[in-house]
Amino acid sequence: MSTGGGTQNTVQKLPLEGIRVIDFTAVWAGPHVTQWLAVMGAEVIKIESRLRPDMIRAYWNLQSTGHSINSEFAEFNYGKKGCTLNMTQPRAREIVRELVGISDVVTENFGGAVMDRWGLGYAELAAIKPDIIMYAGSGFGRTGPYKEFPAFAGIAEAFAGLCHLNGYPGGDPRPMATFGYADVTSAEHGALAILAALHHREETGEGQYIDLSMTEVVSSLLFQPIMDYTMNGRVQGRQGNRDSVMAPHSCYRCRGDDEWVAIAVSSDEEWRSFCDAMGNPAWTGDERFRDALGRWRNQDELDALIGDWTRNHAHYEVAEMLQRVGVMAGPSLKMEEVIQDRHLRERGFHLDVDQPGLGTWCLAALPWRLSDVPPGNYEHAPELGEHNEYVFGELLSMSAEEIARLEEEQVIY
Amino acid sequence: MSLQALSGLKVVEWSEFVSGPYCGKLLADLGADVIKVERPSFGDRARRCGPFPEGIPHLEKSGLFLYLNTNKLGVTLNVESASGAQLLKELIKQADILVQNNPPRYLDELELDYEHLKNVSPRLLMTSIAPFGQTGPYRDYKSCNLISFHTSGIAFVNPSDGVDDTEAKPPLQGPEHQAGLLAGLSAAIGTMSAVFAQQMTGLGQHVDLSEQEALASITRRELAVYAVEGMGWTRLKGSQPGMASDIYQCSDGRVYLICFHDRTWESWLEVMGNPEWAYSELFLDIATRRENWDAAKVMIEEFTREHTVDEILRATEPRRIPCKPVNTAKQLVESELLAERDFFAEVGHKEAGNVKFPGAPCKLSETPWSVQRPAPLLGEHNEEVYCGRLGYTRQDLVRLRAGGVI
Amino acid sequence: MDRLPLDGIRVADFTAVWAGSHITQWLGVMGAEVVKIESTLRPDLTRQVFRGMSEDCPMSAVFAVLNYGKKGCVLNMTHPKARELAKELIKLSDIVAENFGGPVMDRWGLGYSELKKIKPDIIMYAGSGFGRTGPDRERPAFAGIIEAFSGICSANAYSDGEPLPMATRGYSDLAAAEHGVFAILAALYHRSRTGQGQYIDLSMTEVMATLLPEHVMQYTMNGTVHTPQGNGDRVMAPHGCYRCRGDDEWVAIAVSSDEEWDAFCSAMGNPEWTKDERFYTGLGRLKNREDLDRHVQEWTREQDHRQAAEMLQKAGVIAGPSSKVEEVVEDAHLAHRGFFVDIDHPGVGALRLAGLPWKLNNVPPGHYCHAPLLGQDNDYVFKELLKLSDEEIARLEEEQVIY
Amino acid sequence: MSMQALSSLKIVEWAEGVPGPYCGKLLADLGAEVTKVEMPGCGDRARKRGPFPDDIPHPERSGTFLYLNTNKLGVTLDVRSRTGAEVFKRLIEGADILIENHPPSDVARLGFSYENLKKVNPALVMTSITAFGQTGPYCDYSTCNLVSFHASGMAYINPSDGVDDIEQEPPLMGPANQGDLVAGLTGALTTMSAVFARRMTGLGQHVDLSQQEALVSMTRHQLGNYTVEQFPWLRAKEARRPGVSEVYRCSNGLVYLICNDERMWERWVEAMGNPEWAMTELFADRALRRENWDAGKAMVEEWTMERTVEEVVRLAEASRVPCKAINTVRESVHSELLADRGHFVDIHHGEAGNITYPGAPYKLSRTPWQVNRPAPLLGEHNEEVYCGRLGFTRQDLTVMRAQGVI
Repeated sequence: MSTGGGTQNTVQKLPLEGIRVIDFTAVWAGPHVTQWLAVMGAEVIKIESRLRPDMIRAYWNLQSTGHSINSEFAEFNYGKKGCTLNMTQPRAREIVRELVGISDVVTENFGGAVMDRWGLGYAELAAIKPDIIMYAGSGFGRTGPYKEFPAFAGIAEAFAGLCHLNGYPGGDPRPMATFGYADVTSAEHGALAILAALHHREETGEGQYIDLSMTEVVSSLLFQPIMDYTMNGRVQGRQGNRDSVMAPHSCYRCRGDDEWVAIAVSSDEEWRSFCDAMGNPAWTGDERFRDALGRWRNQDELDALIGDWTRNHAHYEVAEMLQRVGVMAGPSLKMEEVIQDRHLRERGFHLDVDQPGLGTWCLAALPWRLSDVPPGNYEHAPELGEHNEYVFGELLSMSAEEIARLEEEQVIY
Repeated sequence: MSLQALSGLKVVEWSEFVSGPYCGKLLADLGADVIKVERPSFGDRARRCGPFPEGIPHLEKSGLFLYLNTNKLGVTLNVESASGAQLLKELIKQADILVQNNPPRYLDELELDYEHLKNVSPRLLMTSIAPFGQTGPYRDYKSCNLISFHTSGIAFVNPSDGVDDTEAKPPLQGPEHQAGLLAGLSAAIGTMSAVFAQQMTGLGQHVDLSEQEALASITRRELAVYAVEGMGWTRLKGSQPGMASDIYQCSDGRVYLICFHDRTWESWLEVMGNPEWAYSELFLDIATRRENWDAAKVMIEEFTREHTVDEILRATEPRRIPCKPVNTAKQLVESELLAERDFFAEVGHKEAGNVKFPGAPCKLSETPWSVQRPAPLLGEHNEEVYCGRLGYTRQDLVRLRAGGVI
Repeated sequence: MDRLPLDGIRVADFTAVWAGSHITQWLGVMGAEVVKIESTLRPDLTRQVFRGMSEDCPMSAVFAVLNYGKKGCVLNMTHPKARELAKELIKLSDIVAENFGGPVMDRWGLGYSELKKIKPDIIMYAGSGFGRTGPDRERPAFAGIIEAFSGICSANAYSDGEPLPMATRGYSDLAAAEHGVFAILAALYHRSRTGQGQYIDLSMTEVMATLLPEHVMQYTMNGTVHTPQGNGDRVMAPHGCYRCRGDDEWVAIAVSSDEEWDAFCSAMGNPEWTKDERFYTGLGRLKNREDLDRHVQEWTREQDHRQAAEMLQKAGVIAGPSSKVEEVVEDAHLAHRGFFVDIDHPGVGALRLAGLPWKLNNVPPGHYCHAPLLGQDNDYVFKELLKLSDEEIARLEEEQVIY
Repeated sequence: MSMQALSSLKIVEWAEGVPGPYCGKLLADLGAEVTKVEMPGCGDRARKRGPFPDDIPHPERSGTFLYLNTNKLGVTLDVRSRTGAEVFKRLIEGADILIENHPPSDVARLGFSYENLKKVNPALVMTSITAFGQTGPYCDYSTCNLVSFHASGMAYINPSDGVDDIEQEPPLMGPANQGDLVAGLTGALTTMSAVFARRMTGLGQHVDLSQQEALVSMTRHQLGNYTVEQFPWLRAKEARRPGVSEVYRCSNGLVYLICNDERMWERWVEAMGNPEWAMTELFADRALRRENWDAGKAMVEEWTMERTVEEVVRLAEASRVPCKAINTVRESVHSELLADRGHFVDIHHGEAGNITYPGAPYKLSRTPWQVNRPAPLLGEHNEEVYCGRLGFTRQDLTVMRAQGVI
């Protein structure tokens, strides 16, 4: 791999080198947690089974390639190792216990108390490895009436009140931008909790159990409308691209095909610069727009007039013109523009990686730069069971025969 | 709350630190409705100056600020923003008086000088306090207590009994904030006289008060003597004819004693037990005493050093010889004299708790000086003033705050 | 407009010396008709402070500068008939002012309760050292005594902390006077709306206490007493009065921020010592202010105090020359603003005296006539106001009532 | 107060608004000692941002500030002044982590670049959270939630099921500062990685976090679809890749319901009473369902429209089909579900009183998330930090306050 070639960099170590993670997570929320740990240098061993592959492997057009990899799986699982174990088999659970004995973290995000049913609950694991850190991610938490309930991001977002706030003024509540907004945000919260637990273990040698609820993650991200409600009993509505204070503050149509630019003006000074940048058309002299309150009260007219101006320019052009005079602005980027954006490119956010089955493609790195460590571990995402040899042979030092037998018995399967 | 002398007089105070706020306080203490306009977040500079309880700085606990701003309503306003200037004008429209002590140039830049503001409200009475006034070559000079004292000449005659070594002892500024306080006081008088002019004509006024002049006016005696007798004041002790009002060292402190005129001089000689030296030609009458006062002073101090302050007081008071101890603030606050007059006021303040501070400098029999409310918290009355008086909504307030306007 | 704010207000003025005379002087200049009542037996003390100005004008400069804008008449108040005339005059007045050493007015039967009977809406001003109530109500007092008692002398000191008498003798007199004027104006304003008069009891001691808030509150809040600062400051450094080239010439300089410090250094031509890192931060400058002041003075010694001040102000540094009395009188800025007034005195000619420190933009400059000679306006007062015939007046003069 | 996961970490937070403070809060909630440095006077600009109780703006009552700054110590410091800069470096000397979110050029101009600060404290982890990161052509551009959302592509794919009219419905910003919060969250995560890196080398790091990238990272799923499968993410509804997770209209509101794998689909069809349309070829397997989902959705909605939200949710959940009402925060705050988890916490604050806040997003069994102190008043801990830890005297505090340093 090119810029992302973390693991080739032998001079320095990655922050989590030496930490091993046994990873039962699937779909988005879980794998994104362990992906963070992997990129930071932890050895993440993703456990799947042919009987129970990560459902996003199997998602669309699996058949198109001989590989069990698609873009989504790759995006959420790079940097990890993969092995297969058929957990319905008692022996498989034995093997997992052995793995746990030489690991630091165990992660899962099943729809229910699956780990307990397998006899792999925190109590059992702590008995094997007292300082183990166990992460359990779920939609509603591992306690309470819904602890056994499957959930997806959209459900948590709807329940916590995010969908209600997302949408156009006067329109319906809408599902949040990316499928799995709650997934990715929970994933980062989860990774943070794990790092905190690891830090505590460094200090005290104590492990612990982490119980993350997606619904609560979303709720904590909605503190502002929540506190407006708990303080004032007010239920905020959908603001679209508008702000409760700033005006102009919206997304304006530009010249190109479905091209838009976002502009926000937060002070009288910025307003003056903005008018200058537009060449002070007569309407900017309008009394109603002279002060901040006036602009806010008359933003419908204001937005229309600004739209007339932006319509004659490219979105990048407007953004750069305004940023140069200190006005907050940015083009509303399409996916392809994000990939090509010269700024992101120059910062090396996109990494070109070889992914068997996908060829060389450009993945989205994790959004961090540390000044003095390698960029991170961006090894390609594992095929189903790609690292069985390493896991069972090297880590658990099983003989080739034993491994072969277990494969036959569909334990390693 | 009985009707006060200035009840109903509406004042906007767009001032900070000492001079403007003291002017506003004098009006507010007698019942004027004073709205103090402060910079959002930072507020009046005086808030940053001590004294603070236990010496721990706190925006709402500055003794200086608490004293200078009792009885006022407090709002925050950034006059540099378009929205802020608008609000200030709306406040001024509803007011009789604007008291401001901003630098003249700053006002011009904001186009909030008298010429502009009188178009907002033709009957506006605007009092402007500046270190050197609104006109003249020093108009835009900066100043502070030190500079005002020295440029007004008052420092040069301080201390009034001169110094023994003019090289080691430079001209001396007056104690903290005297300049600002006197400027504020003179401004309050200028303002009130303008109020009468306003009553006659219904027209506005611009009161232009210079701190330098407020102090120079205090040295009118020295200025006049110079004007008449061409007598240049030198600072060397004894170079001035004695006025025989002096500070004397006692065994346990100091007293201020005046025993100059024949009557008091004789009673004082009694107190000293009619010492011989006092009967020499040198001290026979006022004229000769004035000539030789330095000698007399030395002899008197020899006597006072032998006695305690109390002894001197007990001896002088029955004889009606003007004499008092040289007090510190401590002794002043604890003095029975002021207690009897029930001079110190006490007011509970949300943040600073009970604060004791100087009360009325003079008592008006029908319309008493009184404390209606403690100094405002920063922006405490935004809602009362902007919503209650100017008709904005609370949501507007939230926006104005977020925009840094209030 | 051509009228002064207090046109039509008449003041019967029994005040004398600094504290009293200065009050009625403000009122006079603002247009009130002030009738100062003295007696040949009891002239205002200040008439004779130092020698008189000339044969035709036997008054002192001090009297001249404290009493301009007034009329003067004589009445020998020891005489019952004189008190009758005083009452007549008060009936025609709006304000009565006094600052005797004790309850003299009561003894004369001219206490507030009496006056209220003959003029219900009268405003009576009584100025005293310790107030007209309380233990010391009868005690005579002079400015110095008040300043000592009120704590301002203790605050007025060089770094050695020796308490000193305040700058000008009568500092508290004039400060108290201004408070008195303000109180009178407030009372007038109240009367203009309610027809109510009142009694104003001013204590010079209390005036001075109100002018020492920082010191008083330092004590009431923390029970400790501020140390005097001399020319220094609790926060700013440099902050002092520095020796200059000429004869006893000094310049005052105050630096309140890093920016001003940099400006100050470059104004001095950035001498080596300014690079000393003890002087780099505001806190550092304050903690090392002795050394700092020494260095600053090394520089100011070579400078002319006026030029130095002007140069620094141009550079944005707070500074001013420490002006001698004669320099104040010559000061270009004060001259430009017309602070001084030239008043013609009989037999002396124009005198350049300190005016009052404020300007009103659309009223006349103020009523500045020379201070009255003893009894100079007897005719006006007794003939025009009290409508006495020439004979009566002659008789009363003979009986030493008008005397 | 039990030991917490990050109890040993000392953090200086020189940040305002949302991203930096949220980063600091996440660490403080787990026990890190965070000393928040605010500008004297105005403090964190979030203090100006609502919600305020009763909509009366007050710097100590901003819901935004209160939530983002619980568990922190608060000091004031003008790092632009020289004294302030010295004091700031003293704070840095004793810290493990510095969190800042100022434009790179400002930070450099003030002399606080990582290169300089690591000389003060080589073990320092400095986390810079800025609009577009420390490098690249846009590194000094400014941003806000709106601009970040759009510049990251998040807005372009919002809402995820596309819009009916791309001219009338522009790309859409996410609600309630999501763009800022994600940056803060990502910042906390990367800060912790730097802390682990330090374990090995004993040396600090500069963490360079770009808000734009933090958000782009959220769209990795769509980025993958585009880069690998060249799936064009257009905004028109029909152009969006249909998912079988959808919003359905009921008789009295909306529900969000997901039945995208075989078992769920079967259970759901059963719950709907096995309607015939569901048995047809069109919906035989997931691929076909996706092809024909517009039709499918219409049929499902016909069914849900005849029922209330409560009914639909009950029926769906009874057959373990993920489904919830589309709530407002009112319902979530009062929900038995979150109450049962003890998610919401009541925090008492000296100025703002008792308010209900969202609590822990996760539970750590041994080192709980907890509230140790409410958000600090402006400068509340000046004395504790400057005198208690850096050894300044109270007199120094008074001077520094008057100089505007603290």
